[in-house]
Amino acid sequence: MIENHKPKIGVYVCHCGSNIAGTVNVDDVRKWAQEKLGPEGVVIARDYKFMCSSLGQELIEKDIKELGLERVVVAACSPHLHEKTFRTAAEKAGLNPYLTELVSIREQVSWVHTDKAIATEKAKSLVSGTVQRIAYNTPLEKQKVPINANTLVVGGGIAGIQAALEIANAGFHVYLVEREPSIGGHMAQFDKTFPTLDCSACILTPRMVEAGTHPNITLMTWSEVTNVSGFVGNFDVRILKKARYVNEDVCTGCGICTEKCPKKVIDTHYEAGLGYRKVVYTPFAQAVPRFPVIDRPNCTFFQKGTCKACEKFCPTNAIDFKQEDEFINITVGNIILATGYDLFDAGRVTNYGYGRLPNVFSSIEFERLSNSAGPTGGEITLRDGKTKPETVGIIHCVGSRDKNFNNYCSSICCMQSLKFAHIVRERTGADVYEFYIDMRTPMKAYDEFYQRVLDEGTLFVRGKVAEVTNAARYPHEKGKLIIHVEDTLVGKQRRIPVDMVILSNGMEPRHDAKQTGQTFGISCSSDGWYIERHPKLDPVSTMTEGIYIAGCATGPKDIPASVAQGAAAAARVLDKILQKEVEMEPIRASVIEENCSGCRICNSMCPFNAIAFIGDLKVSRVNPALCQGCGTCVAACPAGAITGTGFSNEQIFAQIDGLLMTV
Amino acid sequence: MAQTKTASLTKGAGFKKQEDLTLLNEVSSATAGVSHLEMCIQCGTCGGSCPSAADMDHTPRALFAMLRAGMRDEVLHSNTPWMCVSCYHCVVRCPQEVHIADVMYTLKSMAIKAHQYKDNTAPDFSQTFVDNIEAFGRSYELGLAGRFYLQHQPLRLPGMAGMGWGMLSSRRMNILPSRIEQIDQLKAILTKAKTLELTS
Amino acid sequence: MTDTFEPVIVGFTCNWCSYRAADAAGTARVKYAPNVRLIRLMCSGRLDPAFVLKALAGGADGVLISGCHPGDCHYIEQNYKALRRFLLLRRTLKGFGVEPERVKLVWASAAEGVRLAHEINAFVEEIRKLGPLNWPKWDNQSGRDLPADIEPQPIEEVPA
Amino acid sequence: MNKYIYYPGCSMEGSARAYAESLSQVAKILDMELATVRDWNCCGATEYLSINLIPAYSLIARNLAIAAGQVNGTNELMAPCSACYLNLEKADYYMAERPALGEKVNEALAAGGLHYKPGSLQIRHLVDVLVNDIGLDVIKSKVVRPLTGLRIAPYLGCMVPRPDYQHRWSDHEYPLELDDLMHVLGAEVIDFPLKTDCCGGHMSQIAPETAYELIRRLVSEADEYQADLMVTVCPMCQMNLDAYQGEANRFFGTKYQMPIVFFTQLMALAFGIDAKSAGFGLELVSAKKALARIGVEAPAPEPASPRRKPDGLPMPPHRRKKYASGREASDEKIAVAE
Repeated sequence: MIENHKPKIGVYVCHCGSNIAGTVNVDDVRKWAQEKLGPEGVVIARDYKFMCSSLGQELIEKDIKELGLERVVVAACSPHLHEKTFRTAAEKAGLNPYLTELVSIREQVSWVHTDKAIATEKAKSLVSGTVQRIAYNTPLEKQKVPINANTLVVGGGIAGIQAALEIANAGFHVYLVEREPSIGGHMAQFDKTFPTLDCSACILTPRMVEAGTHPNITLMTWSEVTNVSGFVGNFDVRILKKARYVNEDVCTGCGICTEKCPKKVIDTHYEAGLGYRKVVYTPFAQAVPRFPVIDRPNCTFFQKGTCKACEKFCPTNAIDFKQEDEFINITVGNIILATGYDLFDAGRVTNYGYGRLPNVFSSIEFERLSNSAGPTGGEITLRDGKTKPETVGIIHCVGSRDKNFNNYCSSICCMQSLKFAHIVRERTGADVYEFYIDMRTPMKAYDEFYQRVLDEGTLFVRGKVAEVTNAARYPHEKGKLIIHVEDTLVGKQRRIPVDMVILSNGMEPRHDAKQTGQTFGISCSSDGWYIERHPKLDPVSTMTEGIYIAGCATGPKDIPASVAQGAAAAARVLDKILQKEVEMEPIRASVIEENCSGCRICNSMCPFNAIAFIGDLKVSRVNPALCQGCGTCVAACPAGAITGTGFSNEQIFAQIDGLLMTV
Repeated sequence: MAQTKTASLTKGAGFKKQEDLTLLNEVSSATAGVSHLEMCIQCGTCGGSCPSAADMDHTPRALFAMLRAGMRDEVLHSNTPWMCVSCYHCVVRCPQEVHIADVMYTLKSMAIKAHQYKDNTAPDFSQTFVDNIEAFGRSYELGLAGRFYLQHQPLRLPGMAGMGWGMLSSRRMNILPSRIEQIDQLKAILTKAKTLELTS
Repeated sequence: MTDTFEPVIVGFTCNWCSYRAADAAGTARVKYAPNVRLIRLMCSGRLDPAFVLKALAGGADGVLISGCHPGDCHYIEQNYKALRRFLLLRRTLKGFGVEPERVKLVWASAAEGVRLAHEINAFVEEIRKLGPLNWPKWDNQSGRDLPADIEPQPIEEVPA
Repeated sequence: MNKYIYYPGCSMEGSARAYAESLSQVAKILDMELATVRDWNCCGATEYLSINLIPAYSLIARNLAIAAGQVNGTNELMAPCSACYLNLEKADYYMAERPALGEKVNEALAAGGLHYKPGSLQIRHLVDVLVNDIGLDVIKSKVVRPLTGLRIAPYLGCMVPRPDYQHRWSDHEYPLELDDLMHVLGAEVIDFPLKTDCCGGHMSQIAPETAYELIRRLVSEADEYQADLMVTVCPMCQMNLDAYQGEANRFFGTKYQMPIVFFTQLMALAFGIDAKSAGFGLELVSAKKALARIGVEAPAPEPASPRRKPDGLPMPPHRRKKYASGREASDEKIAVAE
């Protein structure tokens, strides 16, 4: 078919300044394309300093119009950067956008190779591959799908709350799902926030209340997303609403049940194991929603069948021991994941003795200890709950910047440690040591806070602590914790006896981040954080259209950055909603029915159930609205009866031929 | 003008010699395994962990900074490697997985080759130990103790007599060395091995 | 230039992970062997075993297949199908008398540019050790005849 | 029957005879078959590595090559001495990690008609084998004379849990394998904070004052916890703490009398072997007084320092790490003195 008529192809080789031209002989590639690829249909080959500039684009538009080009090949950067640019330019000149292809000779050639001759050769063969392929490209039309205006936000920490409020305030509906009994996240546990020392609860709770009462927000706490299907514009989401054993319709949140519950357990979650809570409880006083939840595994009624104190005293008969878990299905157009982080388990650093030495505290333990709503009412004491420390050591980088644990810097620990130092000095007057590798205080007013803590007399020691021990070597160390460290600025080992050690734990991806990512169809980096579509230019999007990420789910962040990301993700979602419909890439499979033998192998192959067997005709047929274009069925069809637009067998075969052409 | 400037600059101590930027690499490649020495972030975990740091003239961390700065003589003169007790606390705690203990072995053998150690007690102890092994294939505690103490710590001998007698009388120290059967095979292996060096 | 054998390798990458890993390697200027030419597919599940045979027949000495890590597929689970086809393909190649090691499957997420570069280097060395692929030409244009005992057979499709 | 290729090391024939004798008793009772490496040579301790790298690794690798030739149903090479264990494991590991080292060492070995392929052997320490292969339950079942009333400071030393190239230990800093082993013998086990600190190594020879300080730290801490004796797994540790304790006492003007015995001696004792056959009497700081407690009704010793009061703030959970074999550690609590 095409053999008789080779479409007219234009080849454009970009210098990208010296980015490409420094390693690839651009002129040689152009000449070669013009001469050697002439028989393949190349009628014009040009090179230009910056093809993506408006002048570069005009060059293409002009050639399309004047030379009647039917295909355009641009050898430049990755298609993930500029494919859209050139397709739009070609479209302006009247060429279907899918008849333009990019060849990546920057990311795949000039940036990764050094030998100019070899790089040039490789560039030529890549160009040749695409020239061969593009002859088989066909014009395609984008499909438009209407967007459901509802949004799902997963995670009710500060990033998720911010995102939900932005969208709700713009007038669109949000489902805010949180797996704990209350929204608020880690921020609800903190005492003060650096560097301003605002009371964390004071600035957070108004936002929580707003989210809890907003007419456009459906709050679903004690709930988890279990399944997501569909695509941008129309996701079907299944949510598990765990039984609270409290009827939310009649509960007033008066708290009498909690008061009357006779059983106390250690609160490993909100109080970080330092305090106790009842078995029917709200995690903290300002919890949103205010409904309590019964901790079933610990409840005497569920264990032994007796007690029911809560039920007896509830003035509105809201306690419902028969309540069961239920599933709720919703449909949304976009999803924002703000699932946050887990605190690094300091017990893994055996040499710091956490979990073995009583007066070694984790960062979150200290937050609770210093919080006026915490177990000691804000008194900073040793583990005995009474004694005030006279010397305190604060250790940075616990579990961070360490190949034995996590490679990355957790970014908040320096500021968190400075905050601790300030609070300890202020409340106890104790001598405070800070042990750091490097001080990292780069954001607004952060370094000023470092200056302030210096000024308060905190003793800074540059050195990563080697060990915390209770083995005294000298009489003055008896009964103390001894911090072993090299003071690297002095070049000497020091043993510093202290009463209390505070570890600045790093952040880790959620323990189930990978599993959650699979539910939503997004992936994690090797560290376990979710991968952004582009780390700099698209930090709240993912590879999956319609799924956005915000806050610590993508990596360690402080509160301002998390809030900014929540808002940014909301803006991206609003942009989508306001467009009312979304364009879908027209890469689809279709069955050539006369070739179909009706074997139905493809039916089970499709993960989206897009292929149905038409009983009357004994052939299979692809539903283009469901097909996502992965091409698995194309590869699987034993009769070769399925073709995939954009990636047809002819295109790939031609590209292989082109790549292997001797240059 | 330019000449005067150079002349005045060379007076500064830092300009006496050109920095030896190959030193770090030399040490790294002469170390068994992959040393990761170039990855050191100078955090001091090693210096903080070291049980004998108090008796070192430089902490291990400082020594690595000196390697980077190409201070060959100062490093090879340092007693730090000789004070290493091979407890591997630093190795397992190092956040950058530097094989610190093995680097210390490398520095010791480099110092021996360059005859640049300050105090010959430790090198001689090692050499005496090795001589025994090369002769018998096994270590020989009495021979080692006798030869070594007479040479280096004669004053310590009287004080240790009781202990030595205790060891001998309980037959915890043998009077005669034991020898492996195929000592010639071992000697052939070691002779060949001495002609080989680990470089790249 | 030394006269060491420089293998030609065709690589099939997934648009969502390994192609982006190649982008990431480029952005980070990670250097790797220039022997591999990549083809972008939407998914490793699109990989028709015929592509691999075509590449080997057309002069490639090795074929690299790369997709998302198990569980990370952009299309839910199609990379598992690629894995199954890959395993069958290796068996088929053995039947053809071609070393199955000439085809390699590598999982690489979009963040793993360094890893992909590393795998490419390792693969190039592996193929270099195997030497050029002595695969009889399917046509006679090269002037070489097929050995009498080998009949050109239609490529067997593997419904994964 | 558990089979191992056995590398005794030089000390087992000399200063650590008590270790060798008690081990042979224990092995018999636990049905362990130990096939000694033929004509083994010294591993070079920590000395040869300081002199010359390739000869040092060749010296070690000769043993590996011979042992690999003896593989018969098992490729597990077991060493009771910490330094020997580490050297053997290190050579095996580095010869693979740095192929250049492996090639050079094999070039040297070839001069003696030998060759070693790294990875051919699994190199194990005795304690690892006892805890992970034989198992604490089996050991417990063989106890006929529980060590009830004996207060023990378990001391593992450095070179067994570190650097631990093959991840055979539950922790680098605070492994509890030896604690648990002593516990099943019925002894009262101290949560000894210095359980993996250094004994001074060869410093007792070349820089005695450095060594005395390290010995003092260990002995005084064990004394602080009112231990009856310390148990060790390493001939060098035993030698330093036992033979040089007197010198350290003289140096600091202290009067510690802390017996240091090999853990296998206590196992043998608990298995019903008589004290002499278990190698007792060879130690220089006598364990006589400590042994008198066994089988005798002894009053419970006072805790070294006040135990933590149950009031105050709760402690974070101390999650024990798992053994390499995946076995769970014994549930019973270990005596804690803080």
